[in-house]
Amino acid sequence: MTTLIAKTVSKVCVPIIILFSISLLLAGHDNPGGGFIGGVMFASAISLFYVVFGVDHIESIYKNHWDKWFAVGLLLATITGIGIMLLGYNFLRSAYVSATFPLIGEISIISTIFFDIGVYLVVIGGILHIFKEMGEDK
Amino acid sequence: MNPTMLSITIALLFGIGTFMILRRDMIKVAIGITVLSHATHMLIVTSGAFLGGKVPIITSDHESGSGIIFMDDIAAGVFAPIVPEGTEMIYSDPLVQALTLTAIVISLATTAVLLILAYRVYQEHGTTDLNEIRRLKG
Amino acid sequence: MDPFIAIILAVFLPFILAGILPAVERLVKDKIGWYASGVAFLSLLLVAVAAPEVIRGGAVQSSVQWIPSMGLNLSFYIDGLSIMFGIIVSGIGVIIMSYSNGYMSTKEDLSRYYRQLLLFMGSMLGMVFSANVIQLFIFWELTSITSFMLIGYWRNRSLSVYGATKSLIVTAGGGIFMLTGFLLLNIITGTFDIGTILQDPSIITTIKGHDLFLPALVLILIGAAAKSAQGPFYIWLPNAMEAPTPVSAFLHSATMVKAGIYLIARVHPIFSGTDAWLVLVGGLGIITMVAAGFLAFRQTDIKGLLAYSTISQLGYMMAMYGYTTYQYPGIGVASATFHLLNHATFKACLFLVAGIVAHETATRDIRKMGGLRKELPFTFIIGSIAALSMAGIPPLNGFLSKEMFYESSLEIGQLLGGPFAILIPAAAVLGGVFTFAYSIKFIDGIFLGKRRNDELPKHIHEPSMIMLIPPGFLALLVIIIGLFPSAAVTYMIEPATSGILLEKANVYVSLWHGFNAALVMTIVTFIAGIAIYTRYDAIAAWQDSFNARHTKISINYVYDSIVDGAKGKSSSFAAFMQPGPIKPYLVSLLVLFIVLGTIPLILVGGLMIPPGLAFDINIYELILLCLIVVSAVGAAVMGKYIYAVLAVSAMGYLVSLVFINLKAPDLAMTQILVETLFTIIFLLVIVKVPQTFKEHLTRSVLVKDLLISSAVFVTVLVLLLNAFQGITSPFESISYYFIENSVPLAKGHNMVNVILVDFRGIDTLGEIVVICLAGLGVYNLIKSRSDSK
Amino acid sequence: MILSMQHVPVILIALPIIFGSLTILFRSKSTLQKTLNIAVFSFLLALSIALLLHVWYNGILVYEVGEWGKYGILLVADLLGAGMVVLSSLISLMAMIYATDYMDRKALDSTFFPLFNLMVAGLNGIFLTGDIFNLFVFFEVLVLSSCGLIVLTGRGDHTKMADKLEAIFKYLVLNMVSIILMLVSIASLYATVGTLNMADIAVKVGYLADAGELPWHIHVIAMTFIVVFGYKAAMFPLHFWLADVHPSAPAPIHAMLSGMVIKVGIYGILRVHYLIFSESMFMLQPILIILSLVTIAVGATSAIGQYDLKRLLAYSSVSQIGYVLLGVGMGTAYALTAAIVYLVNHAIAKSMLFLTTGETLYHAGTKDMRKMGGYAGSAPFLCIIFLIGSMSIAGLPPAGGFFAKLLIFDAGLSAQFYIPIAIALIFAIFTLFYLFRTWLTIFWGEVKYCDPTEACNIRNPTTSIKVALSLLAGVVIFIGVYPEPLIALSSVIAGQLLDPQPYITAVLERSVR
Repeated sequence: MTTLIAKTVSKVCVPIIILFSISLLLAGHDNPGGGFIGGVMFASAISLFYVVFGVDHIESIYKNHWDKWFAVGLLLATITGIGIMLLGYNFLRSAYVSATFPLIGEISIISTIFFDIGVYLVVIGGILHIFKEMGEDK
Repeated sequence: MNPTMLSITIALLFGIGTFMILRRDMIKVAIGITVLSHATHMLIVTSGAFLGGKVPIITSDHESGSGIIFMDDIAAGVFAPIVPEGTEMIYSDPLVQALTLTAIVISLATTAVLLILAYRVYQEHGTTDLNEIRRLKG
Repeated sequence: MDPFIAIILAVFLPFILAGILPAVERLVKDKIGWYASGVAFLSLLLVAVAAPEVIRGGAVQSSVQWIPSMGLNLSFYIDGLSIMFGIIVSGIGVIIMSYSNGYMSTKEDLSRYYRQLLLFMGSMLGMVFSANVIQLFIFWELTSITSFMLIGYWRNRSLSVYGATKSLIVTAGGGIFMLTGFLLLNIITGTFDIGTILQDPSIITTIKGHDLFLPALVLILIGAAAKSAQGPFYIWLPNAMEAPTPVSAFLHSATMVKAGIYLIARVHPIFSGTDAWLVLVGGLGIITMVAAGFLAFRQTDIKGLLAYSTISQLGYMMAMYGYTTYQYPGIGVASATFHLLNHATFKACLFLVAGIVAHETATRDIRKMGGLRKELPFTFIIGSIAALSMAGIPPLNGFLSKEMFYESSLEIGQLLGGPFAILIPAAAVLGGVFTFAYSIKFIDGIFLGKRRNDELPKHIHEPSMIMLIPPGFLALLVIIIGLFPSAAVTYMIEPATSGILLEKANVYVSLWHGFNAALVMTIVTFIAGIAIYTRYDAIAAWQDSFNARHTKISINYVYDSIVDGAKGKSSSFAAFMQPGPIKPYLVSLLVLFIVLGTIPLILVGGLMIPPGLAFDINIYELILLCLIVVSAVGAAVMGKYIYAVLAVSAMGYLVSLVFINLKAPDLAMTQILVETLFTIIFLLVIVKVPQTFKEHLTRSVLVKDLLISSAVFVTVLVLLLNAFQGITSPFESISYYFIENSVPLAKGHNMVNVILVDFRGIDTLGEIVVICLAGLGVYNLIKSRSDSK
Repeated sequence: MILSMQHVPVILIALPIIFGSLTILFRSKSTLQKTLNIAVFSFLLALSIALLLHVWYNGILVYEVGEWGKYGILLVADLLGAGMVVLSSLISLMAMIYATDYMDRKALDSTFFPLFNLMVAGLNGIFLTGDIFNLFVFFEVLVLSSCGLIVLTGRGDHTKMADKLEAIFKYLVLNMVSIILMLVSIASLYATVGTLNMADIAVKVGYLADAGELPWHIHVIAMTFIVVFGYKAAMFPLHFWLADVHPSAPAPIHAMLSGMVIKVGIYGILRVHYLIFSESMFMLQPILIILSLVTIAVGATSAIGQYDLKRLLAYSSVSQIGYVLLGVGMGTAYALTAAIVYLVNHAIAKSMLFLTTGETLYHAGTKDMRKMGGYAGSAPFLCIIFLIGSMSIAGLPPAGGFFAKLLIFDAGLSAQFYIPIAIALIFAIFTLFYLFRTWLTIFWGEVKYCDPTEACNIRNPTTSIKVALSLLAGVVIFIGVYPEPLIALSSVIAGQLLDPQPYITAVLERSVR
């Protein structure tokens, strides 16, 4: 599969898929999408890299610890829950903040987005960790 | 979709999956479990309280005041939610979809472990024949 | 001092002082034995302090709250019986531990030895003073365990291990039966407290009329018989002789084996006066007495002889406690109690003598001994006194209690009438004859005659005074009680008998009580005993040939074949249950599911196919569902993995179409992406394993598997059709809440996502934990490879 | 705020998760992690005890995650849940203390700590959740973490990797099938009553039953849950995995699996069946009694023939779980009390026994009992602890197992289950026999084997292992000598199980914003 076309195509496609996955993540609260779907999409993109270029090649360019990703994601998700408790709410209660900025307009943030980002990171990290370990195994 | 036909399909898939996990072949067992998982996911979605409505994404801000009671009053024998006569459900059940999503991701994780495990078992035992993999007995 | 405080101290001080024994050992080194005897003496004093009030005033009881939720109190019941046992236990304890100072070499693990002896003594005291049966049982099992430990004191010898195992299994196993008997008693009476039962005649009447009377009696009797080596349970006691001799003297003749007798005496008021009691207790006692007497006569090991003799003597007591009729429920109680005391004195003494002999001659085989009276004169005198007492020679104490035994045997025989008038006294005499014969054998074989063998060490000499004084003291007791029984009777036997009979008892014992039937029986016993002893060789030859012909008629044979055979049988059972491949396990899971799923249909009844099913479906949906089934079948039948994987991933994509059809866009998207990942992982794996696997499907396997699959199909289908009939009011789904509140409360329009991250956030948290675990688990799996290489 | 008592249930779940992820991030510093983990686990134990006391004095504590009432997920700490959490915290703390010296350096440096933390989170989640789907999620957490942990190795772990993988494969496949059955039942239940909260389901099922309209498939669902929980608890005929899986795990994990993880099945039956399916109990009880008796018999009979020490003890676990199930099946208040006491005692004594076994195997250098013997001299500490454990499992006083057995027998006899108790009694003697013979084989008899390269006395427990074992032994003896607190607690729990109304009221009387 390591043809030149595949390499070229994947070099173009992967960043687009990654961007798309981020947009899925952020849009998830109102539209189809969310942390899972975004994460799985991101993971598919990178796994495309792994398949096309080979794990060793990718690793030789940039050594990545995917386990750190899911650790951070898990931490982020849990801390979100705990953080809300500091405001006097129960664990994982959603808090909604909206503010109006000049030029940008009104921006509203709901705390669950951080939870979703955590999910996103965990899914990416978990799946790619499995891929990498499996791919590296000879 | 017609729930009866869907139930028959799901049950058939259960039968087929059962047949597959009774095979001697490790990979076939893994595939059989995948079939069973797919059937289960369809089953959970089918168990939704209301099928065939709209996609559960609210397009406009929902107006509250539908008259549904969400408070339990055990003393009075009120078990929420109490839906007044004639209330029409326009969306399909979102809860089962969320449950299915959870179940899908969990089964992805476990199946991944199962597959890698099968591969490792093959490495250690040198066979995928489950009748040969019987060092632990008695 | 208040008797309770004294008794509580007497019971628990040995435990506490045994606990600090290792520390004390560091201070006093080899003299630790004297510390232990000091503790025993302290207990003896404390019991003695408690004694007068009880002897004067009868039974007293007091309790402390312990486990109120079970209605259990830590309570102590003090009466003549328990005081007598307390004095025997602690008194013999003092003697044994002093003797041990000479017997046990300083190279031995003295700390362990004395610690366990003290623990045993404490448990024994705790047992005899316990008022509630659970507490009694706890101490009872503690004596079993300490006995087990002490039998296996030389723990690296295989015979010790064998004996210890046997004793534990028989006594502790019997204890479990006994516990059940106590529980039945509790169900009948509603109390665990034996004092309460004893003090209320109406409860006793209730018990005797209850359906559970016989089971309770039998179960308790099993425990008592196991402990006292009665009936078929005797087998452990001879093997227990692997213990150091002082231990045998203390536990396996004087005290622990009497625990069963104690229990029989304790429950005597509750159960006696019934046919069951007479048949079970009396019958068991008589049979054991005669059989064990014969076996003792045949022993060549001096400790073995004493062990069987102990069994036989315990049979005496058992039989006497069993003598009961409806009018006279306690005919033999006084004589049994007196014999119990006497036996403790002469048998402990005999064991100590045997210990000296074995210690000096370095053998326990009676055939190698003889003529030791010259080398061991004091030992000879002491041993002879004790043995003659056992034989029932006047004026020693054994004579007195045997006379009483004969008298009560005659009495019960006459009361029962018919053949029993002859049979019971005859059996008693037979037991006496064997007793006489082996007692003579003990003296004659060891001390009289001339040396039969030159294997004994050259220089045999009297042991140190430390080893002579304790048995000497016991021999003195034997004579004193024999000559002046009134003191012992007044202060011990009468209170104890009153304690058992629950009324003031008058016991009259004197050395000469006229020329009566009992005396005739005694004379017959002596003559027959001498006759049998002189025919020893003929009897031995007969028994040996019998044993050679019938090796399987032996309880030991049964025990050994069970214990040794268990391993093999169990191995093959386990191999049969647990064959190895995963398939039978899966089959049993599925079959259980099917069977359990069918049970409600049979028991409750219901429609397998609910009414109102609709089968209308449009053609595209039908095609979709058919395709799913087809791809699943394809995955099942494809031989090559790659095709099977492609089929199953095709199925996955088709499932996502179903999700779209069911208005679940998030699910469909997830399903497509997940399916892609699945396929990649599958492909990653199957390129590393053989590409195919050909399973040869025999017809029977195929039929069985299809049967199970179709049963699963039917079960799931019936469940689904019934379950998916829709929710009827008032059970509207909680989903309404999410639909109503997603936007106003959770500020999200995609309800599925809102449920995932908000309403049911902790589900999602658990789920990402699962993903992390999968990652970590796969890491471990892959990295585990280098370990095995 | 965070420190108020009300938040404790969620902290018990969240803290191990946070700590688990932190240990992934800083995983190579194992010396620091040992101390930190022990500290965290001690803190969890303290918290759980505080929670139990709180529940004991103030009634059931319900925690709304996300404050959505019964529509979200509720964590419910009633006495049963909180008690189980205390038990699991105790055992996991001891296993953790033990593991820090026992596990291989490589395991400690890589994934042991995160996996263990997440496993504890899963256990706490199972015991505290009030939502049936959430129960499934935590079940999966537990399963995957145990799979990951079984692969790791420790110093007395003489299991070949091939065996470990085979065992995990069986465990995982069977588990996935049983989990699929669980999902089927959950979905069917949801389709029938339209809710996932267990108290809510109970109310609605009860309403149907009162109205005489209970659909018969509710019973089928109850039966399917028996399969699911029976699998977790290793009930016959679902026990096959246990004898393969548990012995393959390194000792601390073995202790967790046999001590706590199989108790999850019992907890599931107590929670789900006694709460939701009380209408089906008339069918379930005979089934449970029969299956539990077979479980006792099969476990005890198979145990006798084993030469592999760990496998023997695994079969013993099967048999002992049978006794707990017997109590659960008999179903009277007294029998449930007995079952809970038995469960607690078995959890503590068995985990202690497994931890001791790990050290014994290390001392012996083999796991074949035929090659062991006479270690009483070279390993006196292990000898005593092993004896206490055996006594407790065999039901001899003064160890805790005595009262457990006593209560089971008493409960059975009072409820007139004479024949089941007679069978249980016979196999109690089997238990005594095989446990003591094992102990004798290992510690008495001829001194058979010592590793020629290392003297036996060097291969003795380290201080932290001794501490963990002594503490557990202390608890076992304490229960044996003064069981009143445990029995009192258990009987209150049994009362609550038989009358779930307070639980339901506490859960459903929530204000929903």
